[in-house]
Amino acid sequence: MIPLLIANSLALASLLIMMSSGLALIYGLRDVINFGHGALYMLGAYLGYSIAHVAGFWVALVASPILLALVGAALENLVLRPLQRRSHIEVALVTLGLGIILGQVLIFFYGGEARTVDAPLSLAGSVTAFGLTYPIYRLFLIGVGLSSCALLAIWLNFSTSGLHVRAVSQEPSVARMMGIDADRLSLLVTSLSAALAGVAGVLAGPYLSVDPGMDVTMIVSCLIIVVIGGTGSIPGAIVAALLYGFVQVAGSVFLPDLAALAPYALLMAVLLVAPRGIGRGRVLD
Amino acid sequence: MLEIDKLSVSYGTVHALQEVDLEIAGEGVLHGVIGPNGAGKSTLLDAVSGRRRPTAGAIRYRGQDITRRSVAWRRRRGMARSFQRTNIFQDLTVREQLSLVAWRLGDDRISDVIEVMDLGDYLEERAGRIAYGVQRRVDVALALIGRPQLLLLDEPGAGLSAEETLRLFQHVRDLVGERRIAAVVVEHDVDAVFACCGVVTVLDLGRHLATGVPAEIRADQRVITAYLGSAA
Amino acid sequence: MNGQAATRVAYRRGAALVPSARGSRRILAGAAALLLFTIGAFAPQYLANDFLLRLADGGLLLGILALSIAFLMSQAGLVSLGAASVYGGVGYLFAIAMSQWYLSPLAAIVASMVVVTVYAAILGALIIRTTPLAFMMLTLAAGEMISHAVLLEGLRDYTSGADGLVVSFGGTLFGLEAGDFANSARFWPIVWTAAWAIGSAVWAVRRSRLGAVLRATRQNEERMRFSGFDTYGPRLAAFVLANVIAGACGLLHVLNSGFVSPESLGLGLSTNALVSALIGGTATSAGPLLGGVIFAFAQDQFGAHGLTQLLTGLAIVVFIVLFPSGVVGAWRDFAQWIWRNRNREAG
Amino acid sequence: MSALKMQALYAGYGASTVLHGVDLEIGKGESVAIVGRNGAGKSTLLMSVFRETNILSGEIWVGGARIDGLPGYSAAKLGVAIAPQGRRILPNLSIRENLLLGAATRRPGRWNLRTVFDLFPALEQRANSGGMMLSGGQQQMLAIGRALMANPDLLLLDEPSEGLSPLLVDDLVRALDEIRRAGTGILVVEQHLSLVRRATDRFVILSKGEVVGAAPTAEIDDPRHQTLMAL
Amino acid sequence: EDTIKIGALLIDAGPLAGLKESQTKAINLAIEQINAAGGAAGKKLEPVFITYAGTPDTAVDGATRAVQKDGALFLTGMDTSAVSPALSAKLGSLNALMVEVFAQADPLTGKGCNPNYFRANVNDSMLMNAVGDFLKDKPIKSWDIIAVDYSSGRDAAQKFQALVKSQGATVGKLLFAPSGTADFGAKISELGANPSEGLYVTIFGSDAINLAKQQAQFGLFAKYKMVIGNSFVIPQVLPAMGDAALDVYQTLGFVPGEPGAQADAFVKAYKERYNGEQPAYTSADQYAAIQLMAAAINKANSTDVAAVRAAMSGLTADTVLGPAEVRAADHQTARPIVMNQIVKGPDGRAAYEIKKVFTGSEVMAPVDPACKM
Ligand SMILES: Nc1ncnc2c1ncn2[C@@H]1O[C@H](COP(=O)(O)OP(=O)(O)OP(=O)(O)O)[C@@H](O)[C@H]1O
Ligand SMILES: Nc1ncnc2c1ncn2[C@@H]1O[C@H](COP(=O)(O)OP(=O)(O)OP(=O)(O)O)[C@@H](O)[C@H]1O
Ligand SMILES: [Mg+2]
Ligand SMILES: [Mg+2]
Repeated sequence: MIPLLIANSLALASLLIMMSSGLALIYGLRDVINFGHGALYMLGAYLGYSIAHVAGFWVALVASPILLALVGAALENLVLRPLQRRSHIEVALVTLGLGIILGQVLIFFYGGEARTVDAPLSLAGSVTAFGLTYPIYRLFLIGVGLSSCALLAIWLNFSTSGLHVRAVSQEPSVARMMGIDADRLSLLVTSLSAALAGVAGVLAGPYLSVDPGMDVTMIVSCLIIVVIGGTGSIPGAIVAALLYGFVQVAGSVFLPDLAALAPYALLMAVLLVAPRGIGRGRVLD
Repeated sequence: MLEIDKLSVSYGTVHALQEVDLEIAGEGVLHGVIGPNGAGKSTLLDAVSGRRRPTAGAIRYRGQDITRRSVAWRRRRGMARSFQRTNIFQDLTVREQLSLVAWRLGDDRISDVIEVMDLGDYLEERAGRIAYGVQRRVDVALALIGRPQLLLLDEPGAGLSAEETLRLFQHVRDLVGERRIAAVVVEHDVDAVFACCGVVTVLDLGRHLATGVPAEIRADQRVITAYLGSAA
Repeated sequence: MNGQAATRVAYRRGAALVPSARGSRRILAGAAALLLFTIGAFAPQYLANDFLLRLADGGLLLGILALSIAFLMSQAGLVSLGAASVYGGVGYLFAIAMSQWYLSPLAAIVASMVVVTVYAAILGALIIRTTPLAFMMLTLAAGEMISHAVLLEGLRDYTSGADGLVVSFGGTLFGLEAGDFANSARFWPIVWTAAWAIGSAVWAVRRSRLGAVLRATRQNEERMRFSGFDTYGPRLAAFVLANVIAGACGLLHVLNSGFVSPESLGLGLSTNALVSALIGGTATSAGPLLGGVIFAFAQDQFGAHGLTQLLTGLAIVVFIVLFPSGVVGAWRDFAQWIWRNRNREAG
Repeated sequence: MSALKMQALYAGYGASTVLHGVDLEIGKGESVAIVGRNGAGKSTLLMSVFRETNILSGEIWVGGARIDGLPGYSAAKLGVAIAPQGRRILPNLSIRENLLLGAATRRPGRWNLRTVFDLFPALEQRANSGGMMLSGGQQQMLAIGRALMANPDLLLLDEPSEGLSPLLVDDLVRALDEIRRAGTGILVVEQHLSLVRRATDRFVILSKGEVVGAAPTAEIDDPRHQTLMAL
Repeated sequence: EDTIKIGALLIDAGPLAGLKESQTKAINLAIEQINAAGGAAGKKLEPVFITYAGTPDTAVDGATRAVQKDGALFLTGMDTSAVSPALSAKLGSLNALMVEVFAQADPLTGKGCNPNYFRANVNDSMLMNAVGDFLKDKPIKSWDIIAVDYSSGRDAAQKFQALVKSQGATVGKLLFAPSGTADFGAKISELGANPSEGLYVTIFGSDAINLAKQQAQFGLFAKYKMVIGNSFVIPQVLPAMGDAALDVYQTLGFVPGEPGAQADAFVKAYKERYNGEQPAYTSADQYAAIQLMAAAINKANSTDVAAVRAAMSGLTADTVLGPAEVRAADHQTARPIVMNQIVKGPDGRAAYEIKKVFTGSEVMAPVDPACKM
């Protein structure tokens, strides 16, 4: 039971990690909570659905993130950059509005029915190890989720461009004075963040349903995770996503009546002890 | 006025202050604190003013142990400080912030402070939009409001010219003398310190190195090698 | 010596932080406000039909909720996402107080407001010290916990779970029957008066010392403490006040609609109120109230086009991009611009 | 060719103009001080090079390139580095990372982590801790070290002696000497004339956004100049 | 007024938003066909579409607009068990009638019944009775239950428990999942560890898809002899579930293929009009509701609210659902209901196979004595 529990929470966490580290990236760089991030995920999932239908899952897994990266570039150039001098809550609400619009456009094109993407044959079925049977697709999901976040963390912490991203996220004007093209990095990061949402969207296809409500559920979870993790901190977001996955999965087993409250209880508990979250995020205000 | 007893402060593994003893009498003498960068001067002021909780040791203010008192409590009882890193209200005008603080402390004469800190020209400007040196003066001005009993100034001369620093020191010296209050001033402008302070304490590596009258300190070989260099 | 005299002015009731109007202008403004209030309280009942009045009622209710959010935002720099949980929660409390504790309607109102105040004080005491973002998320969490709690199986006898509660009372309240509150024409003067009363209260607090202290604390909490201020109490008071406003608004709502459901506790309503506040502008009392009315009318119009969500999304984007300081702020800027140009021509 | 040239520069913030037609030229390897009262516009002048201000008219040239129309990071790419007023340390980067940030333009030269640590040994001890966990003076060292890491052709220092102990000011003077000898230009804003006396060739007096005087450093104690400075 | 306005409330936010389109289609088709056949009482019907956010307040706002601004006589469309009580309570003062097609909660035509409120769709107890009738002769002796942790899920679980106990079977595990559960892995492991003979599932919407897909990867349903869904495998989610839903039994108000000439014609017309799309049971209910309105107006031969209300109480009519009767005492419509099983259809995709059709009177509970009109 316990190993299954852990595996299940890892599977859920993998998806959440990709989403919330993307959210944390934009927050770090632009100081804006992208309330439209859930809608990007939904777009990624629907694009993934369409592409998988025509060209198969693997193509979708590559193409959808690329398309999403372009959407991210548009978001950066048309919204975040022109509005960078505005108050952050205002920009956040603009992304909320854009998210609503995107969601409605998707419903217009795809209709309201839920869609599904089948796992490719190579990942269908389950494996048995140590007397436990576990679906291969979930293992794949865990693998992709954990490795993508590891790559992200390595990039941010150990590469020069990662250092520059962190610098821009703290003090864009100082970074500029040091010769860093902050706008270009923002573009890179917003695209990357959107692309991650695209990957998560495609990966969600065979695991969850692709339906019009998927954006809202996702964004609320991600917000909680990002804040628990220490806003703007990628390692924090990763740990928080794992914690969140575990609390939600374990909560539904051990305290089913209160499981819905578990994430909020977790949020309260963490923030009351460490108001800045668990990670060493950017310094707010 | 202020007794500091075996005061230690650490930031994690960094021991910024180690068992420092210091006594500051309220007899109208300006007390200078100098020492190399990182010696623990600001930490000393932080501990005394309640910004940072000491790891060990006690602080007595007017005979009372205040180690656990809140910052606001200390300020209302006459302990005021300025900051090395400018710490003012960026979006209020200079007048607004001075009068806000004056209201809280029941001081109805902010004009003295304005005159001393030469802020008359900037009263209606938002503090975030004035030159750095003027912001520094606002920071000191905020500490001077409310007839404080114990003034703790952390590099009040930073951002000012040598003459302005000297003038500020002279003013504080006069103030301290007239009102028979106490003041501790941390400063790297040693000319001003030696010219105006009655007593000078030197900290080095978190420890108390020497306390004495300026002439003694200026001639102390340890102080010269650790701190003064060519300024001796 | 002129400078001396000017700077010696003591710090009077925070007035130094806001431009003060001259005496005669103030009296004029007061008279105009009184006139506007009186006309507004009675004219619509004769001019507008039931449908429009209903919308206006709902809009002002949303506006009052928005005002509660805007007050905290502009004075303390804190965004609350839990306003709706108090708004809806008060409705539940009111209903439960009458049905389970057998209180009279008036006593039920008092009891539910007391509970809300205590709740806000306890919650505020816990969360007011955190960072702004943490505060926002904690209010979200507290709000969501309340709206989930309403659905808990153990409380279903009190709350009816997801189905919501029909709330009605027998007898009279302030001389009015339940049906009077439900009647949009008769409810209008009530909500109009409430909006004015709450709006004026917020306006007064903004101009008071409390307001000045809150704004300064928002800018530099540490320096406030080092200037002898208690920074905790005033912010806690502001949080409680904001919640009391939301609670009062929730009471008006439940009296008017006769119904509470989990949706009236939810994040959706809080976001609507937040958007209303930003549409109107958070810096004034009139802004959020107007924002609420605009939002309500817009939603109705959008609904008739069959595209509520899409148009709401568009409207949020357009309004916020075009009006950085809200509709009222934009109007003010415009008026000032005209004024300046006129003066320039004259002078 | 000069390291930095400003011609009839008008610049300010928002609606207000701070610099009113500043002309300034700094040769290669020259060390120049800008002096003047608080609010004269000294920092504004330095920040204009990075377009952190609103440039209304006039020209700014770095080396042979005109940069007043280019994005803010271009100056750094052309070899200008700055230790700004107020230090502007990045709090969540370690000290080492703050220094590496200075090397973002990847220009080769004498300054690297090793040599900066040699100049300011206090930084090396704390290399892996956060930038905000330093005393005021240590932060100042970090800001100067970060600018040096760029191996600039022109070094802009805004009140570098602020918060530094007299001993460290001695070290800084020595380092500036060395830098100048290696052909790097220096433009330093200072209120404390002791550093100006020891480390610059000439000075320019700025008052209310205008250049009101200039002379070789040797003449700095001339009462004429002292009056202008107090203006 | 030369047309009869029908206010159609549609939800365009949240999880139900996706159903807006099919609801619109059904309404348009019904009104077109009825108008083509002459309308009602000599007048044409005209829809007034109002979208709202799915909350009671916005629903009442929308209804008020439809009635007072646009002059609608009838209200219908999408609403939930939380929205309908608020609407129902408002009908009197609006002086309008409402024909429910969505909310299934019993009290709406039970203790909370209202003279102006009618329901064309089935209610929870009808669905449950149909299941009970179907299970009478089935040899399943023990059941596990998984339900959404929501009033409706709790109620259904409780009623099912009572039902199987009355039939002599036992209940093993009883699990509740919060609505919005993304990962059912834990529940699936828990059920799969020691399954009973049968499984009863009351999980809705996207949660239902998640459960179906995830259980397939774990092979959970295969461990049961019988899986019965309650609002679990509805047509809106079946394509997404696909093979993961195979063999599940599911009661529905209507499925294409249901016997009856009107039903056949309806499915045919719907497919023709909308690119071969099959109508869901919600579309059929919606269509039937409009048929009932037209029939009542014809019977009253007037658009006076009181007259139409009187005509609709006790109305009998033939609808696309089959024969229907609006019970006068509580305004619940007696109409057929179908038990299906999910099988592989001729095109290889999962599809419904009708197992049994119940008539309305077979499954309808007696009038709730608490209902006072
Ligand atoms: N961010 C800003 N917004 C608006 N005005 C500003 C801003 N920063 C500076 N100013 C104004 O520009 C003028 C020059 O300021 P600047 O900082 O350049 O002076 P400075 O000579 O560097 O003074 P200091 O010696 O105090 O550093 C001042 O009058 C100041 O009010
Ligand atoms: N927040 C902090 N976290 C960790 N270490 C700190 C922190 N603040 C200061 N220190 C360390 O404590 C020591 C004393 O610092 P302090 O600020 O008291 O020095 P100082 O004497 O004021 O120096 P300066 O003249 O440079 O301002 C230094 O070594 C410094 O690096
Ligand atoms: Mg210091
Ligand atoms: Mg300056």
